[in-house]
Amino acid sequence: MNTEMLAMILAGGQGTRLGKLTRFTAKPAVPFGGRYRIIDFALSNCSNSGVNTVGVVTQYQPLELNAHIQNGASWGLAEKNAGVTVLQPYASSEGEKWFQGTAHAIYQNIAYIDLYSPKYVLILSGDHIYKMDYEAMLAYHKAQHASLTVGVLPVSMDEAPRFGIMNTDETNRIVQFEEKPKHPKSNLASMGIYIFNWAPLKKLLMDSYSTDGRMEDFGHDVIPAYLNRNEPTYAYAFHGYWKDVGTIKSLWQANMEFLEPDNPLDIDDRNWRIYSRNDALPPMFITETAKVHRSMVVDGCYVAGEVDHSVLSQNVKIGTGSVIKDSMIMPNAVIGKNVTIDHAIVGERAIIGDGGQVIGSDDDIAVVGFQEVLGRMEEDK
Amino acid sequence: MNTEMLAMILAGGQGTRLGKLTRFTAKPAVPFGGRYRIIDFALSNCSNSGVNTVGVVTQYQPLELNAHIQNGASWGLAEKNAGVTVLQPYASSEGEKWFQGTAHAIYQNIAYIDLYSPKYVLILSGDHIYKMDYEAMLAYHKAQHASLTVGVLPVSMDEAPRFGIMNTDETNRIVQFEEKPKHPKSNLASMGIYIFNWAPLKKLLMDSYSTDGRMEDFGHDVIPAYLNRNEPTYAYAFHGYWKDVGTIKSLWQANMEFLEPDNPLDIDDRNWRIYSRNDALPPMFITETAKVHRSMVVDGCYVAGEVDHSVLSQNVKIGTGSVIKDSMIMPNAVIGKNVTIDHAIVGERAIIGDGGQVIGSDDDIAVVGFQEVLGRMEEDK
Amino acid sequence: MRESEMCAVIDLNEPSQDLAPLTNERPVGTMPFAGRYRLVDFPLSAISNAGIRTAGIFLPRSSRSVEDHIRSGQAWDLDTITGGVFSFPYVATRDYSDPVNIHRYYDNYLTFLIKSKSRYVFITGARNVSNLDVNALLQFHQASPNPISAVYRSVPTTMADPDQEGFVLGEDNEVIGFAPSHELPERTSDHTKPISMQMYLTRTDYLIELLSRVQNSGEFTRLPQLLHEEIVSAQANAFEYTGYCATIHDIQSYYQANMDMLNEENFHALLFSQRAIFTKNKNEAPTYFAPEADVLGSLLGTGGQIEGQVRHSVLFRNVTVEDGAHVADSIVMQSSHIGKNAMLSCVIMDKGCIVGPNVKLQGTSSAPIVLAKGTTILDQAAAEEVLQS
Amino acid sequence: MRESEMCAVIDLNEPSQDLAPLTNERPVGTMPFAGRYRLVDFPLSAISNAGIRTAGIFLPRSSRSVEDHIRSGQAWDLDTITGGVFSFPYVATRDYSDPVNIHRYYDNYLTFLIKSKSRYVFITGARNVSNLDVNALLQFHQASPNPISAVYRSVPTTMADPDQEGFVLGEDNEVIGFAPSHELPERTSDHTKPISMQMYLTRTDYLIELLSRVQNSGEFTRLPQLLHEEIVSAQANAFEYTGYCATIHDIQSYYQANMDMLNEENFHALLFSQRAIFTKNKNEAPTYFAPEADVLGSLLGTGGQIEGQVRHSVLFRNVTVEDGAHVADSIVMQSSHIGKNAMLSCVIMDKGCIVGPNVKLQGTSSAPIVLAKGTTILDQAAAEEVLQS
Repeated sequence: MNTEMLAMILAGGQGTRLGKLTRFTAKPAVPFGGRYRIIDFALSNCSNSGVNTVGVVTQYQPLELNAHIQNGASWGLAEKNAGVTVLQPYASSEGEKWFQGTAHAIYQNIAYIDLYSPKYVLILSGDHIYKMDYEAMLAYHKAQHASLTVGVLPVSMDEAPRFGIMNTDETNRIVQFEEKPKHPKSNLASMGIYIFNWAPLKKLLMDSYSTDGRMEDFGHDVIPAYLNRNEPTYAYAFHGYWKDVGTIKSLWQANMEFLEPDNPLDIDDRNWRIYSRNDALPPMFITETAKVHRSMVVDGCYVAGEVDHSVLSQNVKIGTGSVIKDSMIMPNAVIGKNVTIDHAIVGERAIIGDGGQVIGSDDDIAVVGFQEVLGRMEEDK
Repeated sequence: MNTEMLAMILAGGQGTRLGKLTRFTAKPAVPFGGRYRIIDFALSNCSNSGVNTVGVVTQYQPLELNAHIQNGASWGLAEKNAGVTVLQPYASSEGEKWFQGTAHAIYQNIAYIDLYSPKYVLILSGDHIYKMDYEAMLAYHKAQHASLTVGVLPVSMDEAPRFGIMNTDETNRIVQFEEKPKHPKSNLASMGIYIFNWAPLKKLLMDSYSTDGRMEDFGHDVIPAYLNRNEPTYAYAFHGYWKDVGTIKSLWQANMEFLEPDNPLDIDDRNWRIYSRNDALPPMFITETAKVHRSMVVDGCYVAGEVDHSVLSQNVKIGTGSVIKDSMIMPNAVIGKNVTIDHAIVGERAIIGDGGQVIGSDDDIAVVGFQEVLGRMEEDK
Repeated sequence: MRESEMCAVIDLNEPSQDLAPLTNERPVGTMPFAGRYRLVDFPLSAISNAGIRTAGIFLPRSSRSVEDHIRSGQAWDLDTITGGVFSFPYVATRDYSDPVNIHRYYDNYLTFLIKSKSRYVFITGARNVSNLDVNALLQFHQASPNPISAVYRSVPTTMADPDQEGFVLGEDNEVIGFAPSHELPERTSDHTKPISMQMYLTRTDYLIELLSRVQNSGEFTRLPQLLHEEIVSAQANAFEYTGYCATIHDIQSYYQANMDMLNEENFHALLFSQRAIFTKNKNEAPTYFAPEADVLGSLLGTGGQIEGQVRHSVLFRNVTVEDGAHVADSIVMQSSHIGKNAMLSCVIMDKGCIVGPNVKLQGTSSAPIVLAKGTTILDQAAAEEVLQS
Repeated sequence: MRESEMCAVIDLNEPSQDLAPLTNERPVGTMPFAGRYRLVDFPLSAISNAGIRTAGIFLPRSSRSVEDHIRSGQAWDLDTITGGVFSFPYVATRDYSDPVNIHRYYDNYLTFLIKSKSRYVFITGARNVSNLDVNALLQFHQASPNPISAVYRSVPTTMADPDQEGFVLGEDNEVIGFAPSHELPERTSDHTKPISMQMYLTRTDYLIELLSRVQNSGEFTRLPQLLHEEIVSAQANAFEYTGYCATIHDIQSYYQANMDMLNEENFHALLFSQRAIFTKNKNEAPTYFAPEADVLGSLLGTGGQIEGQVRHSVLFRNVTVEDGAHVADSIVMQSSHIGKNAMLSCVIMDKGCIVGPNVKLQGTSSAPIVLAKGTTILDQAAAEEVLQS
């Protein structure tokens, strides 16, 4: 087997900042935009970029993520000598292997990567919403004769202190990396997307673990080492829509932005589709008592109430007299009658009983957790 | 989702008794009979018995096992709301989960099992060679109104002290379980195959882990507890060919038995096929200098030497002048010229250089490990 | 092995002339239905839900749409190594005075039945839209005395189409004859008549023997006719199906069945029961309801863009309803586009139709206007032209 | 998106009359080859190895064996969501004086090409058995001046079939004409002639335009003929294929190509190269060599039972050679059975043939005996009968 570039999606995070939404699932399996889960974006980008061998590294509550990914066929990634492999911790004759950081997770999966003898390894995060052509980034990587290319996003100088910032020379070569600099010298924020030449990265990791200098994290350990050793390390600027949805606030915001008709994510673009697993669901049913505006609705929804500026996911039920406003409702949630939901995220399989109220604000998004039950339903045939 | 009976295959063992053959792979992924891996028997039995939801529990070197199983389609087990899921250790908000024993492995995967709400759970081992109809065993379990049915094999009284022995009353109800009794009262050896009613088993496991009485192992903890509590526990006798291939000797023996024309395993029976993953390989090539007798040969083999009473697996090459006798050669092994192999198992991707000798005896089977290289090849176009 | 307990034959050669122009390029079996489905999804899902993994599809003349839809059969678990979809080419126009063709006709069925290695075979078409529990039918059959079972439903006399064929039932509820509905006696208990659903279940070896017998006789009788005769002569056990069912035989019945799905009870009975209806999957974005969207009492597929008013209609995927448009009591198939301020009432738009701004099309529920696939109507003059042709 | 860089058209309408009875129920494209394959596996694997995920298969008259073999296309990764196998029904016997049929003929190709959204299209048949690197052809095409490229191989003059068609090449290696091999000038440098492999590569939009032009002209020219004319008028770039290739056009060439695979060099070049040949998978047990088995210089499939002597032969899967039987220089297809002490030499047995004990069948390498599918010869008298018929 021989694959030019293999992708490793780091989907291991527990996503504690997403609180109740990730108590029983890994962050990349969190629903987004009515029809998707967060990891669909990275997987679809891989598929559309012709990267058809993908390892998904996870160690936290993998059941739903596994059931979602299956063999990768939903993203066109189930080919012979390629495909999606979910990589979990395992025991070897040297002992049990947990992942201690981004770079350590790659180190622990060297045997998997070597199965495909890739020339390049693309490192991705499983919790970003964006559309990006990794093939174009690889072409850039080759043109620069780089050993490492880092995907960067130009941000405003105001925001720059919140990010890892890459300072580059006039050829885009990275000369310095600063984690959350108080006085940033550049506005190029690391997206956590890397293309490495596999051979030198593998050597670096193996050397580091055979000595004391363990490289656990790409940002903290590996990039500084590359700069130190004067490895050709370049920045590749991405200019499209990109959102880290690692917090309740940013997840809510990204869903609200998704509702904008001119959202730069352009989900309808048939030349860069976002794929997802498809369930067998009936079409959406909008009853005689419904009102739906400025909203996204999908298969399996049953809407008898009012939905305004909100995202409804698959199989959501909204009872009569209820009002859903500026909210994101996750799959299989059931909202009773005369419920008010405003500035909220309602988790998968949650149940909001009749007359319930879930009201947040711009600064404090209300959250109902996975399978959480609030109040009770009236008897109803 | 609702599945009547779900199977859990315990494939976690490192198989240390198989030594060099399992250094880089889990025991159930060890090749058998030229075309198969050990776990193919349990998976094919499930498929043929109509058990189409299967969890494979593993924690040791899962890469090859994962690549072999993929989505289960090779065994007809890739249906909607069913299928094969490889279950590895993972972290939850309560901490990291390794499997400490057979019953503990089930306990750790309760969330997976509950996805399918099965009425019955079938527990299997991934390292036995046999053909068994689990549907018939389930029918027996129901007819007896059992809470637990244990698959047992009648062995000779001489052998009985080597096994876990079930003592039964005249209705086949198990009244006593003795682990390797010096003076056995019965010849019914446990095969490590159980059908449990899921609800009471789940309760027992959860109760045991919420107190101090942790149930780690089925034989050691769970069966005694069932007998103590007077749960209806029955023995179901199996009368066909059955072989535990947990040691080098027994693995070699099972392969030699596989060569017997009247082998009771009856691999050719088209009503109970043993499925496996199929690779794209050319037909076997038997050259002008070959001699092949009393042997099994498969796709991708190239035979220029003599093969007598041996099993050749996929893509094995045997050079001119070599003699392979009473041996099992695993996939992708390359045997040079003028090599002698006798009473041996040659591991996957091993290379035996020209003139090499690998000679064992009935009592001491010689083993060449996975990817092991002995000697070197002459230059050859 | 459960997989081979039953196999299924789906015969898509069903009368379609009264459904033109919707059936110009497709058989009845691939007509779009209820915003998401094709009619053949119902028999395919019924057999899938019953654990059947081997199906023979007897193709109609326009087979492209059938093959495009079913493909490997994966959506219905019909792509496993132990089963599969086997399609048989259209044969109806061959010359059946030629003994070779007669022989081949039966051989197609026999080959499939023998290869299926099944004990029972379920035979159905696609035009009777229903959600049948095939396992219940099997259990009924196994408990019944006669070698073949036939499915019917009880239709209130007032609702029965006079030409639809029904069963004359004997004392033990066995089929003793056929008659068009208007000739059948009403069952006094509930004022209904037993109408055939053209679905049958029998032992595979029984059907093999029947087909071989006819094949060797040299006579030529098509399978539907053969079964027709057989269920009377063998006094088939009559199995009553009690769920929602509609027979799609003309534009009016097709229109009505779609409108039926806007009734919640029918919708749940057919589409949201224990036995899910599976269909070919499509990756579409969610449907966007614009600020001025006003949708009531309707079914919608994904990928839509709704800016106007929609009332009591069925919209398939990727439909655009522009600002100010009104769509009422209509069926709008995939990728159709309705322009600004257009007014549609009782219209059936096939796939990829375009109605321009301000165009008015007003049908009636008994005679809906039908736009054939790809029709483009840019202004009212064009509309008049289309309506008159 | 790499997936849509290229699509492929495989046209299985190839001359088969000289291959009877092996082609009685199958086209050339599904003839079994080399103990494991069907001829169509070679073009399918070539496109799969080049990353092509969208293929149009133009079906021949007997399409059952093609559909049974290809199914969803999974074995060649042709079942992904971004691609697929699209099969087009047999159309050769339609009446092409009817403008509707002419229009449809081109529509089939055009629909496929437009839906493929590809930049390039590779067009091939199945009878030229080879292991072509389609990506190398694409690179060659992209670096060449003319809008279409055509593949040829150099055949030594002494080996060239006089009727096979070759290229007349211009100074820059462009195709300027066609001629049967015997009329072609020999290339003096290596005493070979450039023989056409009937494989082409062109831009998809170029082919779409060509087909639309012909469609609109109202004239009828089949695609192979059209390409034939086009590569001369467009002066196609000629791409030389240098690997193993055999053209299967009659029994003798079919027999010889199989025998060629017993030569290790050919075997490795065609079947064991970097570009693997994929085929439909079958679960078979290993082949058992009994104590008295005596096999030399042969290829064997799995599932076999070998008790007798096999020399220089090609055996497919599930073949039984009983004790004392001798099989030499023969091709024995799937599920055939050779009885005790039977003697076969230069015989081609199609699938499921049975040769009884002690039967002797002796062909020659230039005129092998061919047993049609399912032939049973229980004794020598029956053998004589078969040979004389």
